[in-house]
Amino acid sequence: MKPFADNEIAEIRSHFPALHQKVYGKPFVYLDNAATTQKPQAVIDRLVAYYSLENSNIHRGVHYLSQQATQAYEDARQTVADFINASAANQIIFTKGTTESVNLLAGSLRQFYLLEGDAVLITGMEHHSNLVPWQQVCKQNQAELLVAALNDKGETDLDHFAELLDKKPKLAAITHISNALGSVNPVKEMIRMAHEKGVPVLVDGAQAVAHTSIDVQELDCDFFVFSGHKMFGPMGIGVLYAKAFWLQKMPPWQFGGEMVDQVSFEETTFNQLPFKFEAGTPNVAGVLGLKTAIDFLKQYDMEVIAKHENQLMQQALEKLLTIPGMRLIGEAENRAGVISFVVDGTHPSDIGTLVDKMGVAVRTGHHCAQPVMTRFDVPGTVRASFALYNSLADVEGLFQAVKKAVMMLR
Amino acid sequence: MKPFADNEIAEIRSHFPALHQKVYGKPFVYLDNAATTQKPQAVIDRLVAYYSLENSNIHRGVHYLSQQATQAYEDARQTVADFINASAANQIIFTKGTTESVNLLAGSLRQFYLLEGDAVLITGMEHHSNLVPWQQVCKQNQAELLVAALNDKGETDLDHFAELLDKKPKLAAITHISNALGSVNPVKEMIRMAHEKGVPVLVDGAQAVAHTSIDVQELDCDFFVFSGHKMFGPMGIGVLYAKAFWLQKMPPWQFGGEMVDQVSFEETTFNQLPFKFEAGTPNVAGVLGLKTAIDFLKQYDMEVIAKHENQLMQQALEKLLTIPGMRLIGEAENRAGVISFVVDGTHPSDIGTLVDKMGVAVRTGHHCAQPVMTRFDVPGTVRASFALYNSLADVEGLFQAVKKAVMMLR
Amino acid sequence: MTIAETQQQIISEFSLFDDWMDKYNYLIEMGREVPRIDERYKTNNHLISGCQSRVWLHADMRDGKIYFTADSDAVITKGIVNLLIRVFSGRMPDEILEADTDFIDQIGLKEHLSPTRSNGLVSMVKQMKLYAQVYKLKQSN
Amino acid sequence: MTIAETQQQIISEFSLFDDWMDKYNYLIEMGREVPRIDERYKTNNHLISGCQSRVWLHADMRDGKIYFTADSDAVITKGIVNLLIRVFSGRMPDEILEADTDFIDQIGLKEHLSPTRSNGLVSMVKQMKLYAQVYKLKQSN
Ligand SMILES: Cc1ncc(COP(=O)(O)O)c(C=O)c1O
Ligand SMILES: Cc1ncc(COP(=O)(O)O)c(C=O)c1O
Repeated sequence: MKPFADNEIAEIRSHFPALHQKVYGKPFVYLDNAATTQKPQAVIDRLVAYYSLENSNIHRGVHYLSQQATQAYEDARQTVADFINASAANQIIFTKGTTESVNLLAGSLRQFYLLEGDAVLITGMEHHSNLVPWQQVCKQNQAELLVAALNDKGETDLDHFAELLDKKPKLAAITHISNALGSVNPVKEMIRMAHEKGVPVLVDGAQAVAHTSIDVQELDCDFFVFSGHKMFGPMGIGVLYAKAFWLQKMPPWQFGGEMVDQVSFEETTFNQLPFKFEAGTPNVAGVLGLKTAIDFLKQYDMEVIAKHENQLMQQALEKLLTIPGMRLIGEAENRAGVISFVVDGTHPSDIGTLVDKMGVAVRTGHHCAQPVMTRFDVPGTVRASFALYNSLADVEGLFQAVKKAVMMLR
Repeated sequence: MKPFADNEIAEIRSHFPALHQKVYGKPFVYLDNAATTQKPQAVIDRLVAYYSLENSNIHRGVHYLSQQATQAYEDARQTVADFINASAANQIIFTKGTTESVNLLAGSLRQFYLLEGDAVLITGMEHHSNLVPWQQVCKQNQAELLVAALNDKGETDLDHFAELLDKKPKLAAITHISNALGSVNPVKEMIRMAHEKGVPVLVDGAQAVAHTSIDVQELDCDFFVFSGHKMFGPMGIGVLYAKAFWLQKMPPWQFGGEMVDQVSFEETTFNQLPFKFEAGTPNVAGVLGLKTAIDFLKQYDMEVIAKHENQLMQQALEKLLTIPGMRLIGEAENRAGVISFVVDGTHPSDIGTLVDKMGVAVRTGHHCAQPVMTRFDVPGTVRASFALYNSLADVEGLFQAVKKAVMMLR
Repeated sequence: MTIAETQQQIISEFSLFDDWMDKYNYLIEMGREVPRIDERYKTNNHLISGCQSRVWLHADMRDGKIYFTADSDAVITKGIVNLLIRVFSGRMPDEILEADTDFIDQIGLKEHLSPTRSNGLVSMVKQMKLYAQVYKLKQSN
Repeated sequence: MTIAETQQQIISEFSLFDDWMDKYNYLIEMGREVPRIDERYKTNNHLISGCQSRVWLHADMRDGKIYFTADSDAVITKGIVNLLIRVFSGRMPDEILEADTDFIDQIGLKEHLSPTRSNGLVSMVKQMKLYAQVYKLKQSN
């Protein structure tokens, strides 16, 4: 399997209008993909078509547009199910994003499963969205939050993880790929370890879905969450996958709209799966856009995408490490998508400000992972994150901009 | 103030591509506006522009696109604040819709305010989204749900409402306009009554915002919620307005992303308003689309819109009532936007199916207000709902289609 | 007549109509027809949920064959209910299990059997197959 | 020099640069300059939150005038901090209360003073005005 050739990258880039603009008169180098990805024309066109001719509220409507939209919405659910190889479409719950997916899960589990004296296990590299919900549930229900430590490379210490599993947490919530460090957790192995101790596992796939193919049945994870906007889809749409067993057991978390079966003032019974968990008018346009994004992504081989991105990261690392004082934050053996660094004697935000003036979009700060910054004792990092449409020119643009910024700052 | 002239309606309709299609080869008559409205070209264009050139994650990003998008997002917050005359932009919380807004409020209040032995007062005409969340909070916290009865016209019985206020509920949650009956609650008066007893009031404005101008300061409501998609904006975006006093007191409900200030594994402190309540990557495109929808709507005078819609409803009623067996469900003195009916000897879903074949989109069923159906002892109704772009031709189309359907069914 | 033959017959009946009105008039006519379900079976026990219109279904086994009766409160739904009964009632379990409902599609009523339409018809077909399964098991015991 | 004159002076200094690099080089230079804040004031008490870079601000009243000292851990932020101090320090409360920060806009650094940029500078300006308010009240008592 070879990474993309130059002409293939050019072809891929041609689908993304945002990449072809200039910023401050300079060619735009977009390396903030871990925050959100750009959208292919097909996704934009899908939204236009929907809002121009198909727009309707769905389910329970007997009129033509409503039937069509409902059908399209449910087809998209199947596409998502296939994308992560879920065994049934009704295991796919649409949310507004990873954060809401985790909150839904936490809000449901706290009602019957995460109780006083229980524990939840996370890793030291979690995004706030897969940390604070569990921390707060634990606080509210007098449960304990266990944190598997990171080693100096920014990898989860698997021995420590195993030790904490012995404390019999009721859930392990672990990220697949760290958005701050780029570390890839050995999720399959960790799930196996957890299941051996009878601990169900939530995988935060927010940073994984655009970089690696996902098979929830092979992983055997109990829950999997991700956001559309980080995989070339629209904003405001995300997914919670769960094993049927859990979805059946879980009480709903939000109420209203089509998630009910029978309602009286005294009592409410709830609709079947997946509707039980989808309260209110769904974001139909968002769901259809996500389907289109998946169809777009499926044209390419995920392994080729990963190879391509890894090659770019390797090239970027080689170049960046020639800059004196360059210090990588996160040097996991297995990493994807993200390079995080600081340069001695400079502040990340200063570097961000200056490279921006040169048309290079990177993110600086704590990347919603403050404990990671604390662990590595930095005020924040500069983070360059890659997607399938990035090119060697982007890498060169990044390198030149950082080099110049560091020169100016020292 | 005169309603729109024919050429004005033609002008308005020209902005809405969805209205100009044919359904089953027949001119499309869209009268399902209470479910969701169609979108003006300007809103569609705004989404295209955003995703083509401006797309970025917001807040905390130092790069150009992120700054621009953040600015646009916060400008939109101000536009929404102005639209309902909120005194400050940070009283506007973006959610994914009315349903989420109500759930956010319920999820926050249940943590410190709606406790054992308390009560929540609603009316008998609430949409499930402003009923089930309160019912479930009451159930979880051993509180009581009080329901102000409807009279035979489908109006809230204000005497009963007053009586229930004497029970000192901790909150009154009332709809501004009923989506099932079209009844307009005298919200200003009801808020005054509630405040006299020290009861704060949530107004469900989902059906109000496209039909009447809203001034939350004049109403003096404590909370106001609505959805973008019911007022010509995109799907997946909604608003919770609250008085500053409440927002300061309320703990957050969802966690993760930018809603934090400091995070350690032991403890989290939360960001200032409004960010405290906006967990996860926001739906930036949705927010910008909503702003454009408001700008579109602001070109017209709300009073003229209301006059126009009322005139159409009047004309529709006159015609429909010539059909033998026609029975209106909901005959409030003050009504807006919605006509609900059944025809003796026919089932609403049969009428819906047949008029659909004639290109007329109405909704049939319980309209997510099952207790209203129970109150009026019908299995559901046929509902025609109006928006500013509907015309006399739509009314005629509705009438002819219903007449023909009834003929076929009897 | 086999199931396939009955389905073919229905298809040719419907092929006579060249506009939707005639088709729906015919459907409505069939919706008014007996066999109605015995009133004592019109209980929640026999109700197939579907929130727009309601469908009640009852099944009986006689001489190795399953006989269905059903009703709906909406006449168009009931028209389709009666079509389904005409096809599936009086059949042996295996016949029912093997049959599909493509004929509904072919007579242009596909949307009524869409899982996204909450009229109970999809659940009714599922329920009929379930009955067939259960009776088949009973027979083999 | 009045506040307005100082602002005008800064504007003309910056008008000499015709590209962003020179401007930022100048800003960085200023970011390296004293007056730094007294180390004992670099505590959480004097910290102005802003999550990308941190700003510490201290104020003193002498002879009816307010003297500010400040620091930041990011040098570009500190350059702007020093500009703000040059403009606002050593002024009477009323002068500070009346002044605006439009000059930042005019030298093309508006984005750094945007409420959406979390570098603490907007809060710093607010804090300076608050100090002026407080000292003014103290004087009138
Ligand atoms: C009165 C009323 N309240 C609440 C809602 C729920 O709005 P949404 O589905 O956009 O969350 C609706 C819309 O169906 C409504 O009509
Ligand atoms: C690893 C990880 N988890 C969760 C999230 C939260 O995703 P969202 O903001 O789309 O809800 C992100 C994105 O910032 C992430 O990178």
